[in-house]
This record gives sequence, C-alpha cells and structure tokens, in this order.
Amino acid sequence: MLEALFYIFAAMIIGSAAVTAFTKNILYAAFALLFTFFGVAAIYVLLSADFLAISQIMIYIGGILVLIIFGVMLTTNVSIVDIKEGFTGKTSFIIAGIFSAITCIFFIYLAFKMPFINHAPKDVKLPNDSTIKPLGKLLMTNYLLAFEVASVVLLIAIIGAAMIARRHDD
Amino acid sequence: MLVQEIYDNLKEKFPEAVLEFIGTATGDPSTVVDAGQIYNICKYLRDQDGLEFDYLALLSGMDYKDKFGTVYHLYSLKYKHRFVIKTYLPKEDPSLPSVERIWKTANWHEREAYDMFGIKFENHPNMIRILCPYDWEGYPLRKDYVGQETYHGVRIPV
Amino acid sequence: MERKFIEYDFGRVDSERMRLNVGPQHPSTHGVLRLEIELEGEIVTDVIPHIGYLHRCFEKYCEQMQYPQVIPYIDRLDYIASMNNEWPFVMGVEKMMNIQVPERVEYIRVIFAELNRIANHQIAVATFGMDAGAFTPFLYLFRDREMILNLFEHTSGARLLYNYFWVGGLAHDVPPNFKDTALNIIKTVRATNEEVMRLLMGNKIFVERTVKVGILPADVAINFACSGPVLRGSGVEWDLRKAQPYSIYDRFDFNVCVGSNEIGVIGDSWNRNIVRMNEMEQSCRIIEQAIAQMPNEGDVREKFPKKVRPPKGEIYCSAENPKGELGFYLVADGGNKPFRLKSRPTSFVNLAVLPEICKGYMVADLILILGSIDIVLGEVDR
Amino acid sequence: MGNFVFDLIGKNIVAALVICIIPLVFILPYALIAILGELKIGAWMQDRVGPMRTGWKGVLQPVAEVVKLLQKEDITPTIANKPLFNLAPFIVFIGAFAAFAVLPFSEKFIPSGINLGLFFVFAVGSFAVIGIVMGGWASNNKYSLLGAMRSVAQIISYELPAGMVFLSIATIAGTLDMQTIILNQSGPIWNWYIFGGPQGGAIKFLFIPFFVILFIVYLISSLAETNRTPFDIPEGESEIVAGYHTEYSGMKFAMFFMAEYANMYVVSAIIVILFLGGWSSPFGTSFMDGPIWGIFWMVGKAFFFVFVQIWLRWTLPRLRVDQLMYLGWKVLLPLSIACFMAIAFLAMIN
Repeated sequence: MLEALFYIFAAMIIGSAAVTAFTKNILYAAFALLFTFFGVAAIYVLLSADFLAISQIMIYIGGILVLIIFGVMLTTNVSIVDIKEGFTGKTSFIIAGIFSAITCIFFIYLAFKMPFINHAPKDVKLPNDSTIKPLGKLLMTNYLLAFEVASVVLLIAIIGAAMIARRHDD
Repeated sequence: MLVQEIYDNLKEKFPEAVLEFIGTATGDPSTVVDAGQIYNICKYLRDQDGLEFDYLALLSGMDYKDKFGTVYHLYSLKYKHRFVIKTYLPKEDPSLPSVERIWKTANWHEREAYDMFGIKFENHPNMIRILCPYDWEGYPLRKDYVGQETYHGVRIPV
Repeated sequence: MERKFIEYDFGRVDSERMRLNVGPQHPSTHGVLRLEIELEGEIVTDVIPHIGYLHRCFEKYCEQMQYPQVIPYIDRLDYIASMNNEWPFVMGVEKMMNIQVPERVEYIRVIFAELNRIANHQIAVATFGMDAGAFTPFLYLFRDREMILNLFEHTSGARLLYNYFWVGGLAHDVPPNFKDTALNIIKTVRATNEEVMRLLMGNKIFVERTVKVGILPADVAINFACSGPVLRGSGVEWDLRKAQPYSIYDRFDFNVCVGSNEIGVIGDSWNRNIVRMNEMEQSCRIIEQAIAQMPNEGDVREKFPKKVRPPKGEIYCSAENPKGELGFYLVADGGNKPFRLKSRPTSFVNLAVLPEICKGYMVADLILILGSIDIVLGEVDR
Repeated sequence: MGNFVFDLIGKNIVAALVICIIPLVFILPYALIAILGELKIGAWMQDRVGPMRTGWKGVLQPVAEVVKLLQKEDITPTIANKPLFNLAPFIVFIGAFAAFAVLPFSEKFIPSGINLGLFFVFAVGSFAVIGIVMGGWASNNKYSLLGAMRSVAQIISYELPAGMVFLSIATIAGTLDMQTIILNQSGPIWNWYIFGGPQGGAIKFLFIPFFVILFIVYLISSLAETNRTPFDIPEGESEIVAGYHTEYSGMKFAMFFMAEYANMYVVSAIIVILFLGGWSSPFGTSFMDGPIWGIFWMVGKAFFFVFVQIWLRWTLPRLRVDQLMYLGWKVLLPLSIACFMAIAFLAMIN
C-alpha cells in the first residue's frame, strides 16, 4: 500500500513539475508548484520524516509559494506575458538542449554512484518515533554554527527587504 | 443688510453691468445683471466686506420661453442676508462665465443647468452632463423639448 | 442604432493605479450611486461620482402638475424624510398666496417634521454603523423608527410617502392618542440613543475607524454649500431653524449642535454623526415643548384655498431638513401649474463635496465618509 | 491513549478510512448547528426572532439553506480563469479539513496522533492562503483580488502571534503533541494552562498573568485567522462586496462557507486544547470523566468559543486594514514574544 501511495505522489510531483516547467501562464506555473511541494511533503511522510514534511508545507507552501504568487500577481500584468517572447531561433534551442542533456546524464550518473544508494541497507527499519528530538539536538550541538549563520542570513535579508520596501520620499 | 442696500452698493460698483431690480409683491426681489459680467459681480459679492456672500444656496437654469436665464440665490452666513441675481441669455447658444472658481458648489449646479437647458458655462472644468446619460440628445427642461423616440434601440415610453 | 463613443477626460490614468467601480450595485452606496475610484494599493487617489441612475424628471413633471399634485412627487425626493420635504414647498406656496395657517397646524407640522428628523437620523446613524460593520445598532434604531412610522401611518395612511402637508393646512387631523404616542416615542428614542451612544458611538473600534477620517474644514464646507449635519459637523453654527426662523421655530428652546474637538477632529466622520445623535435629543426637546404648547382644538383644514393659484412672482423657500437645507425655487406665472420649480436638493449638494474629502484615505474610509454624508439617491437624482 | 477505531477493527486500511471520515461526518452537522447559532444568536442579540418558518422555531433553516445552495445555479464568470476558479474552494476546504487530522475529540480518539500536532495545524493553515489567493485572482474581479490580498496579508500576519502562543505552550508542555498537552492538564481545573498549568507552588501564580495574556492574544489572532468580525476585512460586505468569494455561488460558495465554519471550530478547539484542558473534565478525573464525557467536554468547550465568535460578530464594528496590521505587528506580536520569553524563563527556573 505504501508503495502505491509513493507512486501516486511521485506521479503528482513529476506531473505538476512538468506543468510548472512547460505552461505558458506564469500563474499556472506558480499554482502547479503547490502540488509539487505538497507531493514532496508526502514523500517525506512516507520516509517517516514528519518534521521535515510539515516544515516543507509550512516553509515552501506557506512562505515561498505565497511570496511567488504575490510577486507574480502584484507585478503589473505579468500573468498575461507570453513566456515564449525572447526565444530566438534554433541556435539557442540546440544549445539549451545540449546543456540539458549533459546535465541530465551527469545527474543520472551521480545518482548511481552515490554511496547512499549503493550502500544503503536493504531492509531499513523506519523510525516510529518522532524525528523532532534528534533533529533539535543535532541543530543545537553539531550544526549550531550553520544554524546560527542561516539565521543571520535571514536577518540580513529581512533588513534588506525592509530597506527596499521603505518609501524614499520622506 | 437689506436687499435694496445691496442692490445700490452693487449698482454703484458696476453701473453698466447691473441692469434691473425686480421687486415683487409676493416673493423675493431679484437683481438682473449682465451675463458676461457675472463672474466679476459674484467675486465682488463674495469678497467685499459687509456683503460676504460666501454661500451659494442654489444656481438654477431657467427657460423664460423667449430667453434663457440663470438665477443665483446667495446667503451670507455671517450677516444672514440673502440676495438673488439673475441673468438673461439669448435663445441661440446661451453661454456665460462659470462661477465655479468662486463657489465650488456651482460645479454640479452648472453641470445640471447645462444638462437640462444647454446653457454653457465658460471656464467650467468639467462641462459634461450630470443627470442624463452622457450621450443623451436634447435638453429636457427646455419648454420646447421633444424627447428622443429611442435610446440605444430601446423605445422610450411617453 | 450605433453606439456613440463618449469622450470625457478624467485626467491621467497611471498604469500602476487601479480603477474600481463602486456601484451602481454595491452594498454600501446607499442606492444606485456609482463611484469611479482610482486606487493606489488601497489608498484612494481620486473619486468621480456618477449620478443620475434614478433620474425621473421631477422638475419637468412639476411643470405639468397643478400645485397640490406636486406634493406627492416631492415626497419621493428624500423618501426617508418626506414630511420635511413637503414643508418648504407648501410654505412657499402659502407665502405666495398670503395664507396664514392656523396655529394648531403649525404645531403639528413642527412635531411631525421633528419626528421625521429623528427617523432620518436614526437611519443615517444606523446605516453608518453598518458601513463600519456594526449590524446590531442598525436593528435597534430601526425598531424605534418603526414606532415613528406607525404614528405617521395612523395619521396619514402611509408609512413612507405621506402627502400630509397640504397648502393651507394638513390632509387629516391627528389621531386622538397622538400626544401620548409622541411622548412615548420620545421616551424610547432617548433610551435607545443612550444605548447606541455606548454600543456604537463610544465603541473603541468605531471611534478609531471614524475619527480623523474625511475631515471637512469649515471653509471648504461653506464653499461647497454643504448644509445640515455635514456643515455643522465642521463646526459652523448654521441651522435655518435658528438663522432664518420659519414657521414657529422661534418659540422653542433648542440648541444648534456642532462638531467639536472633544473626541475627533472638527469635521470628521465621527463628528458628523455625533451631531446627528445630538440633534435627535434636540428634536425630542422641541417635540416636548410643542406638545405642551399645542392647542387641542382647531380645524386643520379650514384654510385650504379653493383654487391653488399663486400670483405671478417667484420665491425661494427653504427649510432645515434632516440632511440639510432643502429649498424650492418656485416661479409662478399666475396659472394653476408652476412655471418652474427648481429644487435645491440637499443630498446632491452635499455629495459634491465627497471627491474633495476622501482623497488619501483608504477604500474602507471612503465608504465611511460616504455614509457620514448621508445621501439619499432619490434626492440626488430627482 | 490511542485510537478506539484501531482498537475495534485493527490497524488496517478500513480503519484508516473510517478515521478520515469521522471528522467529515462531524463537520457537516456542526456547520448546520453553527449556522443556526449564527442566525438565532444574532436574532436574540438584536431583539428579533430570527428564522421561524422551517421546522420548529426555524431549527431546520440551515438545512433549507444548504438545500438552496445545492440547487443554485453554479455560475462561473466567462472571464474567470476556470481551472483555478473551480479548484480554489476545494483547496480552501482541504486546508480547513486537514487541521482536523490532529484535533483530538477524546482521549480515545484522535485521527492522527503525530507528535507534531500543533506544528501541523500551523502549517496547513497556509493551504487556505493559497486557496484564497487562487479564488480571488481567478475570479478576475477587482473586489475579489482586493479581498484575497487583504486576507492573505491578514492570515500571514496573525500566524506570527499565534505561532508564539504555540511555542510558549510547547515550551511549558515539552511537546507539540495535542494529546500530551491535554494529558498534562488533566486533573482538577487549576491544572489548565490558563490557571497556570499543572505545576504547583507559588511559581504557578507567576505563570498565570502570562498565560492569560497569551490566551487573549490567541483569541484575537484566531478571530483574524478565520476572518471573523472584527477582522472580517477580507469579506467586509460594505467595502469590497464579499471579498474573495464575490463571484462564487452554489456549491462552491458553500465550500468556502463550510471552510470558514470548520476553521471556526479548529481555532476554538485549539484554544480549548492549549488553555482549557481539552477533553478533560473541569471536575477532575473522578466526575464526568472518561472517553465519552471527553467528547462532550471537548466539543462543548469548543462550541463555547464558537459562540464567542458569533457573539463578537454581532457586537463589534470592523477594523481597517492598517489598524489590523498595527494590532498584529505592533501589539500582539511583541506581547506574545515577551510572554514567551517570560514563560521560558519561568520554566527554566522552575
């Protein structure tokens, strides 16, 4: 049953990601991202990474996606811009194709070479307990510096955004 | 101040423009002035010490059958006196200066007079119809008005 | 028929601004008013009122009607305060024809006009509260208005368009229990007003919403010839009942309510409404005095002229309506129909000030400012 | 602890489906009762009788309204963006319904006893945001767009003080699991967090003011998050007609409506769980306690807060957008942060 769920969610992720990539309407792309993010969260749930799953929903759907949609909606008439504009000739098409093919091959190669795929134990027992405690401990001990630096970066971003958004006329 | 005193004051200041004093047995006396001078006269009435007509109660367009006209009913909130000015306008192409810059309230009243009588007010910032649709034909309150038969294909019941 | 292209320039259109049509079908334009507003975010940068959706050729009709037949049309101007509407017209005709109406009629007219003033202010405050989202005071005030309408119904037979003030008198005498009913109404009105003062006018959220919103300075108000609570809210002590006492208003002791700096700023939306609330109390006082002084006996119809045919002449007769100065400029040519009857519509004049005072406020404030001006589209469009 | 469905029919797919359906079965009658409450409480407060024609004293009025909505023509404006327009009500409802997954009804029933209950409720709130923007934008109506923008700004702003309240409770309870939070408060009434929580001694009295402040902060933010008066700015009918659901009719409007009522229950239930002991009896463990009484207490307490929301709706005027933002960012957020720090400090020295 879990496998069936996995394939459903995987199909949802790929399908909505394809819509995001190929649709001509920017707002459709943004809303398709909703399903991509949601599917990823579902995969996390299947992996018993509950904290990660909920964080995914909160940060990506509640934060980033809302931001994207707002950006798209509030920018004048972006939703009716034809994305195909600026797509010039066959040369760029061929170059883009070559690059994407190379990247694709590289990632597939990487995936099969990665140790966590090849050397992962076959019958891994998923933890039944919450992941929140070990995560919290690790963030507060081993990865404290990274955690704190991330918060500083976010603070800088907030201050910068506030500065930009401020009215300059006073 | 009595109406007669205001009239005398005005007549002294604008000997040519002030034409006639109509006193009636019943109702309000009024003063007929030259339409072309209406802006100056109104400005004088508003700004002159002792008169200070700061309140334009009503501006009406009129159709006297043989001529058009406008009537201005003025108050002074300070002295609590009232005054009525009239102008007469020709049948063809009636127009006179707007008093919108003196009393802002005249804006809509003048638009209404234009809408109903076709009296044009010069220097008015927005001389368009106000009550009738913007593409209505004719001026409904004229005594010789004949209504449109259809409006945008819809028959108008009489 | 080919549709004509209508050209009118409403100024520069900035692409970053949004144009929004408020009305003609909108819950809080109080009728079929269309406001074309220009928004920058939620800030109103421009307002263009489009009126005339309810235009029904009142003045043209009047030229076709005999004088007594005009009164029902006048009822339909400000249909919330029909009693008050009829008054300046019949007063004008009476002045032209030199009719002195009996004392008793004058007192009844004063009482009904003041009752209708209360009813009108109740609607004004109630709908204003509803614009701000407070629904309950609306029903409290309407419940009381019901009593006033019942009295009107008993007297004139109609609940909204009374056709009660006739040239030279009144259509009917008052019902026998009239005095008690009126005093009872005053009692209820006072009790409810006290409650509304606490529930609505003194509510912290409501005060925050309305104070310093839509400030109308006194000089602008005079320049726009605003009248009634709109003018008095700006601190100008101008009430036709005191300034040019008509009928028998010089016999009563009452105050002219003006806006103050106490809670709001002079001329803001809150002050316009507190003036209305206070005026209700003053009306109650007038009614009490009028009922005490009113003669009990007397025919209200004895002065009816056989033919209403004012002599040639013209008159501008105005009265202090709940919404402001309603006047009729009546030109008579000696016939039995008016040669010209031009009304000074209170709401029409007061509405013209709206674009002046709502720039720079938010959409929500615009609705409140419109509500505080208290217009009736029947009168704006005529 | 546990789930009675699993106890009854074992841990299989049928049980999982049954568990999913139970909240849905709860929402429908609850919505009817809440609508009736809205009508009748409004009528009672306004000195009128309210609906009286359908059923005894009009109790069937909500049923009639639902039937009306079902029969109504489903209008999609021609210039609307059809796929998104049709999708939006479902997403909004999913957001409201998903929160029920972690709301306990009794000590024997919680749809999903995950350890991150509070965090989950916080996260799925964002679904509603997306749905509202989607509906508002897809309607192709300026009023809808204005309403959607207001709504999103409002919900996101008020999630912050609400989040601080969640954090404070999580700090003191040491968990994000709803059932554990409730279990912490079981026992006599003074074990509830609004009365200082289960800890004894003098320090309890130091906790009380902060918890009361947090309680009020969450009560206010919950009103804002569910778009209820005095924060019904997104659908303020006197300003922007009906906000983001101006163009919706029929069943799709009913979905928005139901989502709003479901949200009302969710926030009320969270207030009850965080501060008022959830399903635990106010008389301690000895009297009127147990799984069945638990349902009564949980739903009863939550209904009280639904009543409070209705009560406020018929009493207060509406705030303006900037005042709302001021209240959220400059009053509630600092207040909740201060309370959070104080509680963390007190918890540390305790």
